[in-house]
Amino acid sequence: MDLNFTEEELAFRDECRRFFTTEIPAALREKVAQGDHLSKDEYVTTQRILNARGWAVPHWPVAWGGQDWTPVQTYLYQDEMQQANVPAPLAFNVSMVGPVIAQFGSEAQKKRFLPRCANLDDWWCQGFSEPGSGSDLASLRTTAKRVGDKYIVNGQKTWTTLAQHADWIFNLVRTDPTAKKQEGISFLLIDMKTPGIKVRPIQTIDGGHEVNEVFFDDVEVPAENLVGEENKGWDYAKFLLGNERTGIARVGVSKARIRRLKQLAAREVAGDVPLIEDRRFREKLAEVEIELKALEMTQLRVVADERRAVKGKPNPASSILKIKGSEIQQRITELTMDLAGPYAWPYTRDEDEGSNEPPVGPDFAAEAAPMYFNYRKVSIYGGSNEIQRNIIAKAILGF
Amino acid sequence: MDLNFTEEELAFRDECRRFFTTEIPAALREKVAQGDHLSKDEYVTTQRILNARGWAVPHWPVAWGGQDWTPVQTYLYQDEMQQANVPAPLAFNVSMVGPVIAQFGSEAQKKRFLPRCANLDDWWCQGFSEPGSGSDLASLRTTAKRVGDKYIVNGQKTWTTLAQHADWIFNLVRTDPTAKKQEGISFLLIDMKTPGIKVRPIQTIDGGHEVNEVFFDDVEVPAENLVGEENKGWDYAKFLLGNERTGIARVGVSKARIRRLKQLAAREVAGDVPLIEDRRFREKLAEVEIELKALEMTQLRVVADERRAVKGKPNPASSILKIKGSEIQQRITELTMDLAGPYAWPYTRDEDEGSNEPPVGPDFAAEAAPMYFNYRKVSIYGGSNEIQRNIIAKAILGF
Amino acid sequence: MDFDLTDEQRLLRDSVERLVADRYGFEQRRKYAAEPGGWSREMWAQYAELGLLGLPFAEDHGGFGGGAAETMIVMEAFGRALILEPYVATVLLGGGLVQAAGSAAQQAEILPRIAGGETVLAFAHTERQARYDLADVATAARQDGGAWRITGEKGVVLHGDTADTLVVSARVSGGRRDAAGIGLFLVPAEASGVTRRGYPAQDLLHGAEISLHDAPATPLGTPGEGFAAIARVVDRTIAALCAEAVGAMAELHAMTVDYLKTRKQFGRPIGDFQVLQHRSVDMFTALEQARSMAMYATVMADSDDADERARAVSAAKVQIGRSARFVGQEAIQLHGGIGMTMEYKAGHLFKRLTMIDKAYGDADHHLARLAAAGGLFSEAA
Amino acid sequence: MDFDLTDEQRLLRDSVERLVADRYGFEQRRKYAAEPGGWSREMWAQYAELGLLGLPFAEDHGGFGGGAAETMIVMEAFGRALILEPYVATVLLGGGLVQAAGSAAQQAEILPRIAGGETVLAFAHTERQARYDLADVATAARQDGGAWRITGEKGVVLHGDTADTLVVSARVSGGRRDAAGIGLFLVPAEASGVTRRGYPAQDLLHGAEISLHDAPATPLGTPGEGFAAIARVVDRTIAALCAEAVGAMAELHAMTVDYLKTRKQFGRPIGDFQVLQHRSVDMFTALEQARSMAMYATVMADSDDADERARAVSAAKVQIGRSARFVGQEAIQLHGGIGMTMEYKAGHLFKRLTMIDKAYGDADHHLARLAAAGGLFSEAA
Repeated sequence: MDLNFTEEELAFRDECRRFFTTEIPAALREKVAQGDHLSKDEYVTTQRILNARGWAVPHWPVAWGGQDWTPVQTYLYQDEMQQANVPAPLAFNVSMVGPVIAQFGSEAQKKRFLPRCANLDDWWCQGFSEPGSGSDLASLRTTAKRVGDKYIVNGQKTWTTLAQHADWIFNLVRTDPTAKKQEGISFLLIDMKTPGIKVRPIQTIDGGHEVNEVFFDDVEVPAENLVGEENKGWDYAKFLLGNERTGIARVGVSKARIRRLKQLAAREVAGDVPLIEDRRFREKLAEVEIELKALEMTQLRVVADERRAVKGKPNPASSILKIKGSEIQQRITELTMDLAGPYAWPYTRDEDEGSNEPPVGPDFAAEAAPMYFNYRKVSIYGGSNEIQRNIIAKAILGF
Repeated sequence: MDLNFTEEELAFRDECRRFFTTEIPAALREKVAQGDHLSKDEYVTTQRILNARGWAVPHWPVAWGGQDWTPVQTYLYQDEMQQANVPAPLAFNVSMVGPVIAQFGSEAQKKRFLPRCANLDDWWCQGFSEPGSGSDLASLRTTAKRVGDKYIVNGQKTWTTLAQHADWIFNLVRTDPTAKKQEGISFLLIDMKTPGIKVRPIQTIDGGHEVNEVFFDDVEVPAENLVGEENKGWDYAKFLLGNERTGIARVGVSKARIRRLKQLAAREVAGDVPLIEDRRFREKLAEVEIELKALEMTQLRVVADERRAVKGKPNPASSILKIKGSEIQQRITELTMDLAGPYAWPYTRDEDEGSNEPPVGPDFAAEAAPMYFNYRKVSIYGGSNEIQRNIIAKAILGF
Repeated sequence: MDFDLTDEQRLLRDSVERLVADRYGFEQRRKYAAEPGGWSREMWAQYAELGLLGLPFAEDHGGFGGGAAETMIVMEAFGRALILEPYVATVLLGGGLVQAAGSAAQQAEILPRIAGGETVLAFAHTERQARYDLADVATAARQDGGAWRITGEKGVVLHGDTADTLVVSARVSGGRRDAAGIGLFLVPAEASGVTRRGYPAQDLLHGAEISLHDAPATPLGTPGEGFAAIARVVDRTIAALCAEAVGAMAELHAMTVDYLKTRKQFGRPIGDFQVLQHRSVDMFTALEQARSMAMYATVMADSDDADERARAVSAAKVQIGRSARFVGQEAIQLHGGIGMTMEYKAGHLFKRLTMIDKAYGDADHHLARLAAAGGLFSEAA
Repeated sequence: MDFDLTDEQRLLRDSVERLVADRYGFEQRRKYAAEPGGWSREMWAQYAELGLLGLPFAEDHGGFGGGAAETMIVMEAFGRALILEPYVATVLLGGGLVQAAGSAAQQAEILPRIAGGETVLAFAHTERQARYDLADVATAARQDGGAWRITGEKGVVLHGDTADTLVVSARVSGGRRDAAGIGLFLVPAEASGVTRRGYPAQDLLHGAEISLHDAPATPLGTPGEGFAAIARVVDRTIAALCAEAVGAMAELHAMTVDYLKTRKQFGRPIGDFQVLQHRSVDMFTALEQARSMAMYATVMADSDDADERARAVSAAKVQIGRSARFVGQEAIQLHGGIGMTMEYKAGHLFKRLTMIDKAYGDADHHLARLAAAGGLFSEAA
């Protein structure tokens, strides 16, 4: 047992750190650090820099641009990226639809989609959730009826993240209305420019616009856009959802956020005393740091186990990463809001960047409450923490 | 709305306070304050003083010694008794078997048992729980077979509190083995001196002996000791369990314990600083005080509602009193143990009082950890906190 | 001891509840929020008509003579409906300060105008460096000839953008964090030397940053002796905010339980899952404990014993802060995505509850204040 | 990075686990507890035979040359079985101090005797007024001719009742709470001037209060320069206690899950109730987070950077304290009455876990220490 990284691993880490902190624009990373929303262009810029280096899709098959890294390397790459406040390559592209196409798609689909997917030439969004489905994904009702060499798609998706930027959507659709639940579902790739698709923004309580409803009204989709076999879509969805579970803890992000919070707390005063010197605040911070360090070690243990893991079969311990990772992220937003104090109250978020008015109160305060509100989502999406507990109860504790 | 007590109520409170603090021996109350176990004699002494004043069984029918108090008076009586560290009249007598006999017993039973019950001439214990029954009380298996004018009782009871002191036990027994669950159960009064009864102590993790197993081996019980009708015992048990739910919060006890804890924390030093001046300790204390004040108000609200309540039908809000009351009591034992610090570790509890060795460490330390261990029981017994949550979910929230 | 409402109080509750039920639905509120300053003049007139704007004032001043209990009744109903109007700023803070510190003439002049809905006040007190310390006032008042002039920066002034009159705290003497030497002044919002930067807040209420530069001011009461009034009025306001929070929590809890009973997944209402039942039970317990403490703060808010009053109010604010955070977070979690959308009331209740914690001292601040004051059960029984 | 055990470590783990499985069942333990001093000489000899008593010592000293990882492996197995023998007192504390502070001659004399099971040591350090402050030492050492003599009161000395040799900390110079000026001394337990009052503890381990009155003492290393060794050895011991706690928690969690699956109520296993499943999941999460921090403390326990080591160890002790309290309380609650009886192992695991929190600083103490030292993620990435 040796919990230290090897020389090679350390060298790799340094290489990642150097690349992320020198090649990705500092101004963009600073926006991430502050919790500002990024523009579409900023996502694209970052991902293309990474892709040029071969680092946008390291976990893909080597033939399609993957890196064949060890689990530890993948961990270090993610951790350093997060700590450097580099926005991750778009998950819908690189962790979701990409691996599915690479694994189950036709050669033509691979050639057509994968390089553009890696380079963010196409922006993908995910058409899984529907009104009323929630955690019971398989209850979906959007239909795709085969007519000649086309599917006619009707229905509605919801919680579709960043659909406003998307060129394509990967959609779960019901192709066999007589089959029960998980059966009869297919995995369809749909061009967002197709007539009959309407995107309606959902405004969230933080004031932001991240998610959308997407409506399909007699949308014609070429049959060649079906991935794999008809009515086998549920298997592909499960494969997709089982990928990439260690990054979910977002330990690197939380590390960066805690460091920033400490800097802010050293600046922000109550009376004449910096809040970092307030014993209660300092101890609340230390409590999160301990939780985070523990989670980092837990994540490393899961990473170490990955060498022995069956590919595509998620480690149920990753549910711990999801639960604790989301709790810690939420707690940090809470502490940041507490730090802002009375100045958490004004809503002066600057959506269009153009303003040159000075901030109201401390400069971080405008984002403090919105980020707290927004981060309630991390224990809801991607399988709510209640679902994660069910998974642990069943898969690990054997109930 | 006037949350202040009336002049009459205040006068009554003062009368209670004066009586409890002058008529009940101070040494005995000091033992309660310290968390020491009381001897049988000490319980008996106290209850007889109360009974002489007419205050042992205030909630009984007036004909049998009750006081016909308002709910507020009953509350004040309990609260002052608890704050003065007066051991309450034995619950098995005054809150359990007494009200059942008064409500459902024959005139002969009332005359024979109630006066002795009130005066603690007979010490009663409760024969409800059995190995394997737990919260599912109705699954009990102890049988009573009618043979002539006797019942022959066989079976085993467990968690029988202070059975070692008991003269009588009120027992739930199965008189109709063919009936299902709640049906076929009877309520039987049994003299503990009857041949065939064996009491075996259960030692608990605090090192104390409060509970016992009680074995019945062909125990002959006169049929006249049946309360009410045969096979109706479950109704009487429900009546019994529904009584007296506001005292369950033990707010007065917790008030007394918090005051004592503050005195101890003012004495106990770390380095040269009293622990009461340690900010974290002080804030932990204040947190419990707030919870307790809130619970006191909640209890007063339940008391106020009692005027409108149907007699014998417990207010489901009393489940909140049980949950929060037990959590607060447990938290106070935790803080006391934390206060003892390293000296919580030695086990130097003095069971036989005779010793004149000086205490190891601070004088309160010997009881600190045992009390913490012992008080885990308060969220388990009397309907565990999980059961209380089920009650609230069903009866108040309508699930 | 009597938790029952008097007939008058029941009447008050019923009329406020009817008003908000009829006129303050979630969609109606959205329209009010779009009006200037984010609130409805029409509703304001309704409150005046119902007597709510004069609720705590003497009958001589066009008021109702109500105490903290009456305010609690109104604020709880307002909390359920997420009222946007400047009730706290004008009636409780502004009016409360005039009541507590103003001369008889000032009271006779201003309070009837508040009660009649003719004026909107705001309390410009908090300064950036002060955080939650009520005595930390750097803004200075000086006498220029016979006239007072004020210079300084005030922040997070509730409804400071639409108020016509500001009650401003300013230092007449003493060091920056001394309680002694703080004065209260009336400053017309449109006076020269007053610059306001208004904004909406997270909870859709409005606020302003206010700069004063030699702004002309009229003393409210004796200059330099305003702190006791500030402490008293802020304590009362906190008690009222506790009641508002209880209303918001009760509404949020009811919505959550209702959602659990109606929302179906895996072929049955998700409320069938025992885990979700127990979690809504824990929310209920937190709500009821908060309700108890809001009542306690209400009873104590009228106390003349400043120390006892402050301890009770701090204790209540801690309980409200903790309960509101727990109930709010759990409500959003149990709702799932829908709870996070602007189109649904639950998220707005959550936001208001979050912001109440930040008003006049958060839970940690008040816990420290209570602990430093020796807690709640300090005296012998 | 590699979490796998080496072949040697796996061998060590297997042999310790086999030993305790064969020889340290719950009933066997009860018998050992009834022996003098509350532990088994026979088991002690077994540990010696297996090489456990010399585990951290150099091979020259009859040891195994093991590091913190090997100690972790042993302590976790010991934690599961609730071992009663003076392993921590003799090997980790006593032996550790001889290693860290003793002269080559002292090491050569004492360490092989520990490894051979021929001597039992105890570390007489804590004083009543010190609470958890390691540097608070009032006990005084003075030189009388060439000989050292110690006078003072030591408390909660782990296995101080059956140790034959005491390692005593005593002040040679400096003020009562100065780290500088604290010396380490060897004092034969039966020496004149030594009075011991032994007792069993809550967790059935044994302790003693020890009075020293001009007791003859031999310096361990340079008198007055003992504090660094104390800090290092206590940090290592804390890391080992963390591993012991992980073993105890894992056993307690497994017992609880097993109980939920087998215990039937209302006609079905109580583990069918989703609420109880989720609560045992939360226990599991707390356990795994504690395991992670025990590993972290283990890695850092051998660090020569005293500040970094102390921060890591404090962080781990906080996590262990919090996890152990949560897991312990929940385990008893989910077991119901049976968990509170002396006849059942769960309650004993709960008690030991509770007492580990009180050894060398509880969670609050270490949280304060960590926070004062700037936390864990202080430096730039």
